[in-house]
Amino acid sequence: MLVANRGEIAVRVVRALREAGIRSAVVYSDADRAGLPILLADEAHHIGPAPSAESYLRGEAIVDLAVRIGADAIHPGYGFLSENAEFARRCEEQDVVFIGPPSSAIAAMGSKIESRRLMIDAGVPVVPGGRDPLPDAEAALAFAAEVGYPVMLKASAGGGGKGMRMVSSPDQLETAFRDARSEAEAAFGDDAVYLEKFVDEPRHVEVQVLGDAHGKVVHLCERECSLQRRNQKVVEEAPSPVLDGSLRRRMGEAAIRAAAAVGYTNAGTVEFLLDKNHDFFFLEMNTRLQVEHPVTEMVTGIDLVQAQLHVARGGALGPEFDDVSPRGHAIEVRLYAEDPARGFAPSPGRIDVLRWPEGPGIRNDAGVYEGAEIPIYYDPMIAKLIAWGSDRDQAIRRLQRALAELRLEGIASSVPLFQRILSDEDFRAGRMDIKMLERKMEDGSWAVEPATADADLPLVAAALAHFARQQQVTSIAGGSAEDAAHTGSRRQWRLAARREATGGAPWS
Amino acid sequence: MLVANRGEIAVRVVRALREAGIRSAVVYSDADRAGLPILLADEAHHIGPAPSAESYLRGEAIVDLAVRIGADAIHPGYGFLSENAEFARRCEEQDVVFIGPPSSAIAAMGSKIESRRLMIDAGVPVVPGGRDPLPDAEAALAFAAEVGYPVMLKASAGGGGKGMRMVSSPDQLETAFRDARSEAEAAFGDDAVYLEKFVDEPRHVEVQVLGDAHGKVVHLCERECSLQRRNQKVVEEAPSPVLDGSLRRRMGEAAIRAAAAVGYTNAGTVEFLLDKNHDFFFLEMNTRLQVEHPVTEMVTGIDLVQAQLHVARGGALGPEFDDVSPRGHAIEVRLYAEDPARGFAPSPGRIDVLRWPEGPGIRNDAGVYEGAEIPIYYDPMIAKLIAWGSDRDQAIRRLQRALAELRLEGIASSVPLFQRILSDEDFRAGRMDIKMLERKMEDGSWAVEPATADADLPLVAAALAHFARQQQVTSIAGGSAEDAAHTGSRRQWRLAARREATGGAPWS
Amino acid sequence: MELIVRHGEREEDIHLEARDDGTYQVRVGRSDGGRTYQIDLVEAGRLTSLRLLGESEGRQFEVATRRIDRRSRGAAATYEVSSHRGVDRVEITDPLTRLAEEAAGEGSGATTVSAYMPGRVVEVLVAEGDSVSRGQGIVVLEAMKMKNEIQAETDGRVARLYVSEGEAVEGGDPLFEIDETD
Amino acid sequence: MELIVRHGEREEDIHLEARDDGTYQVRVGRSDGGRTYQIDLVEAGRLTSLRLLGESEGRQFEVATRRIDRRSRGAAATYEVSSHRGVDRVEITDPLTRLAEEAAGEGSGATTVSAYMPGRVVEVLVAEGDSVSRGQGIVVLEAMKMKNEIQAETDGRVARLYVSEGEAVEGGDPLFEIDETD
Repeated sequence: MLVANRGEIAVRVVRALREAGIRSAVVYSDADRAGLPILLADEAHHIGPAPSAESYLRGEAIVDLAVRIGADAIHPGYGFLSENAEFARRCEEQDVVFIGPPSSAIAAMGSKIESRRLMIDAGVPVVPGGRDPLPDAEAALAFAAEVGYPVMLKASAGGGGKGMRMVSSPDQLETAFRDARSEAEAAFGDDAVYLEKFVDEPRHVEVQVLGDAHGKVVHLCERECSLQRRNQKVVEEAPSPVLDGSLRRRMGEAAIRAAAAVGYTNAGTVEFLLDKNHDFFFLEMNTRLQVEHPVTEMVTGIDLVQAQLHVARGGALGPEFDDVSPRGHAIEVRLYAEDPARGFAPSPGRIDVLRWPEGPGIRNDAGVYEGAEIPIYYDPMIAKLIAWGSDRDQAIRRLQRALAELRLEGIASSVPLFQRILSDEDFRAGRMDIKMLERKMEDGSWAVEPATADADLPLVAAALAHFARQQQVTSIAGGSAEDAAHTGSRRQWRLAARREATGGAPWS
Repeated sequence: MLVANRGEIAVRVVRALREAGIRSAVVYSDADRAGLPILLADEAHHIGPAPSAESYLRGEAIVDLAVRIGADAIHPGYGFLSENAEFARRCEEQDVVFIGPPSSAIAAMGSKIESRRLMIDAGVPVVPGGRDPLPDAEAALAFAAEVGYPVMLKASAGGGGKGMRMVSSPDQLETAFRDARSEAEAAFGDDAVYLEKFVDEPRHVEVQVLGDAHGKVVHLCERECSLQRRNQKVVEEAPSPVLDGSLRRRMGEAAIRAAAAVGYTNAGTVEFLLDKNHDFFFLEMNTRLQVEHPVTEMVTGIDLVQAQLHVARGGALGPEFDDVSPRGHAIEVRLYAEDPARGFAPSPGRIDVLRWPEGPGIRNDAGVYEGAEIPIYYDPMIAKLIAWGSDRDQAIRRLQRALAELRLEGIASSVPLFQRILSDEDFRAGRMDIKMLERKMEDGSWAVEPATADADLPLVAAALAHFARQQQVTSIAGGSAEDAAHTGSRRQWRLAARREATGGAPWS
Repeated sequence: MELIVRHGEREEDIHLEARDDGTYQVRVGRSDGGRTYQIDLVEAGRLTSLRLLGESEGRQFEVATRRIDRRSRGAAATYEVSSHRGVDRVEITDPLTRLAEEAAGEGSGATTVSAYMPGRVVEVLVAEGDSVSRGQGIVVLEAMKMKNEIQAETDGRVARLYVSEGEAVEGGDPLFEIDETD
Repeated sequence: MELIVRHGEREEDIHLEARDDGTYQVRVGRSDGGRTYQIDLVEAGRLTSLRLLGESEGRQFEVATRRIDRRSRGAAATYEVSSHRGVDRVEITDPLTRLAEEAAGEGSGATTVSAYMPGRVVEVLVAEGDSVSRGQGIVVLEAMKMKNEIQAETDGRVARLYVSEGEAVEGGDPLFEIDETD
């Protein structure tokens, strides 16, 4: 099987293939010549220069390669070609199994308008409202009464907040409608305005689904992914801290209806917004494996990549996939090579030191190793750290322990941000919504500052390092008495037992 | 809390303490000055020279240290002082909590004769027979009829197989009795002989128990540890492939009775022999955490070290500890620094390269890191690798994948033996007994030979390494045309895409 | 060994001594006060373990220290110290260098700004000779699909531009030099 | 480059050539036959990835190679090659050294046996000058609470004993030398 991806997800798939006893082949660009997926795979094939458009996005070349090397199937991972209906179609045409849904399902879910229509037909709740322009304030009032307050007025022609008005009661609507219209006219030269229910501080809760080729679709519980920055998930967990069995069943059934409506097979995710009243609304469907799939694996015990292979081969989903409920709790953090203390500036470079945390409840899904170079060309996510606990509190504690144990030197990473999130009172209480991360970063409670000068430890460590370096120079230059004393620090360490109190104080 | 141990178990406990928010202090000998437990702990205290007797076994000094640094409790790990009743008593006297059972329970289970008597009284099955010398063949016949054939005659005065006779039917008993007696007389100057039921090809199945300070004792299912070499466990798993719910319940209840009989608290393990008829017999009780505790943690979801801390603080065992049943399957292999291809010769030294396997279902409990020196003074176990799967087959496949991914250079290890075991037909079918490992090693099926000369890969790799080394020498000596060509291998790698078929054949 | 260390806004004198038993004594602060640490230093793979002796005996801190190239005028070396606290950047100057610096006068120098990361220069916002103010964008670097503006750290004049649009740079490559306005 | 490699009982000629495109061509076996491999070599951290080109294009093998000190008479170097197969020990000789060896005659040498592991010498079973036969125990080393007998690899005479009872040795330290009996 050919793995048409790179980094940690390529490693994930290669591991699954080895466990399944299937030979693995990976592709690599110039920048990934020494990448971890290659080291673990049976075969590695060069696919082009570093930029994605000239390598990992070359769908035609990748299908041709699969045919040439006799690969039966292609696993697209996530990103790159994974939601490209054209690529899936090409695989279908060349008789190479695409590990994912039929290209028709990808296409149907790929269109916002088409998928919304399909969901309404299938009885999956969507955010109430309509894209049709409202002729006048009376129409707006009538429609608002139908979807329920608060509602949001939006300009048909554009975004960026222009022409947008939140309205919480009927008496404000008329004025708001007039204002929105004139603002829309001014901004876009078009005063058409429509109305949608306003979902206040929603959570992002998504449901993992799995379909086989025999028409059976199941759900494998939900993931809570409300902590996002610029629509990128940062921390994910399963189960959601706010779902009970009944809501889980209802959301699971809605997700199954959504998938069934497009003839879905293989693994996919139906994303919902969940509001404070525990009403949920279809957001979109991701027609592929998700980055955050490990948290589902850890609470259900189901290996999703093995399940993908199983259904792609025509295997049926047995009873072990029915009525799956979560066991314990799992949390994932995405490790990015970027510096939260410098506005999340990318931090490519060489990983000088890397010690993964290990031990109970910890899973590392990484695409890098000590000594690896992080190229500048791709997404900065280098690894995922996942912790399982018998409950949410234990999962959090284990993840905190793991982050304390992790050593990653040479590049900056998002670890300091995770440490703030995991010790936050709201997070520990399970309170969150999709704006929370940006809000807490802005108000400073999660801001990551460069370390401040409040302790002697870094000063002393730097001085000792400088001393050792000076001694080395001296030593090369011929040695000295001071040098001999320094050498003593290695030779005479048995003497370290002889310790006297010298009045030192802890430096924190 | 003070951790009075070294290596992977000290790391395990330090991790648990960090998760529990408790400050950790470890002790170290001269040989462990740069050990992993120290790097992960909050405090590290030097305890003496390398030999255990002068460091990790100095119970008095360790208790004194705990008192001096204000540690409330001592975790003994396994080995060293963990089953030393005297040490536990000293802790009790000094008001330092010993994380383990009361010293009286350690003492009671420490004596073979005493514990056998206690078990009989408590209704725990022991190997039928008696230690009393048999006066004559008639007495032997009567007693054999009582315990059932086959039986084993043993010399009261000694071991080593002298005076030992297996007897499978009454008509052989008289002759065997005479022979055993004269052999015993010749070997030990004492012809006393006793008789026990012979347990044929038994499995080693042990039950994890846990007791709180309020008199409640629970069992947390069993572990199968039949694969042993010189009475050292090599591979352990949970659950046992041969236990059903009913046998699990019966063995669990017997284990609880055994623990309750000695007023047991904290974590302990009751070891049984399980024969082909699924009759089981008490072997001994280990009054401490076991090396193989992670397989139980992975199938029950219970963190045993946290549970130890909980009950040591006087916490009660809640309903979540009742009727625990295994979920999925976990297998552990013990990584020893020894060379199975050279009669398991110890292989201390420096770990030059170390890449742990990661990803789904894998847990690494290690006491070492890349660059660490394995000292010659202690047990050669450096790490444990554990794989969880939704069933036994998946656990085996994941462990095989993990072993293929593991890179451990600089020292020899038991990995090649594990690879043979995991692919063995009997093992995969769950067929095993306590003699199987030694039997299969002897008959050659699991023999690990130095790699044989059947492939070109090592030859080519060595030649390339030699070439690179020669080029380096040439380069230092002034450079050459050949050297320039070699430099090209780094600079011009973009050209690697231009490939021509040159008639090479795969080398296996 | 006498050193001056700077960490953010803070500056301290350090006196460091290797002792006969292989441990180190480090005083942070002036000689007539300050805090003194007795330290046992152990190398463990690519990390270093610092162990306090004396009063806080046994306390252990795992650190990774690496020297980096980016340093300000007058500093002998800059180190990044990574520990449980995160990453601290510490500048070290030896007192003699400092004296020489001070003798040469304060306002003489130009500051060279280097690339913080490898990437591609997508925009150059000024020309050589331009007057710029602190915080003004000078060049825009792109890496991992994100653009980052590199700004002037002081008011001054652009003395030199080392890069042009479209050029690829490595981390540490000089980007521009700014002559500080007195 | 021409080499002679020995792996267990097997000995092969190897012809190795670095090509202009940065790949290597390696022939195993005599020049009038043998198997030829086209190889792309990539260093990845402390491991090396060997990739086959040509017919088996794409096949990838991760190896770690290290030179070790233990080598027999006549060999230029010994390498341990660790791969998915396990650890192979390969001796490399260059043809000129080999010729010189052969000219000097076969039975001239003494074999020095070194400690396979660090440990303590708990017993010395022979004296200098003793005749010993292949497989006979010479010294006993202890490490990790296990005793290991180091045996003579050939028949011969104990020319030298480098260690005595109670002594600590490091891996690679010479233990004894045996003069081969002709």
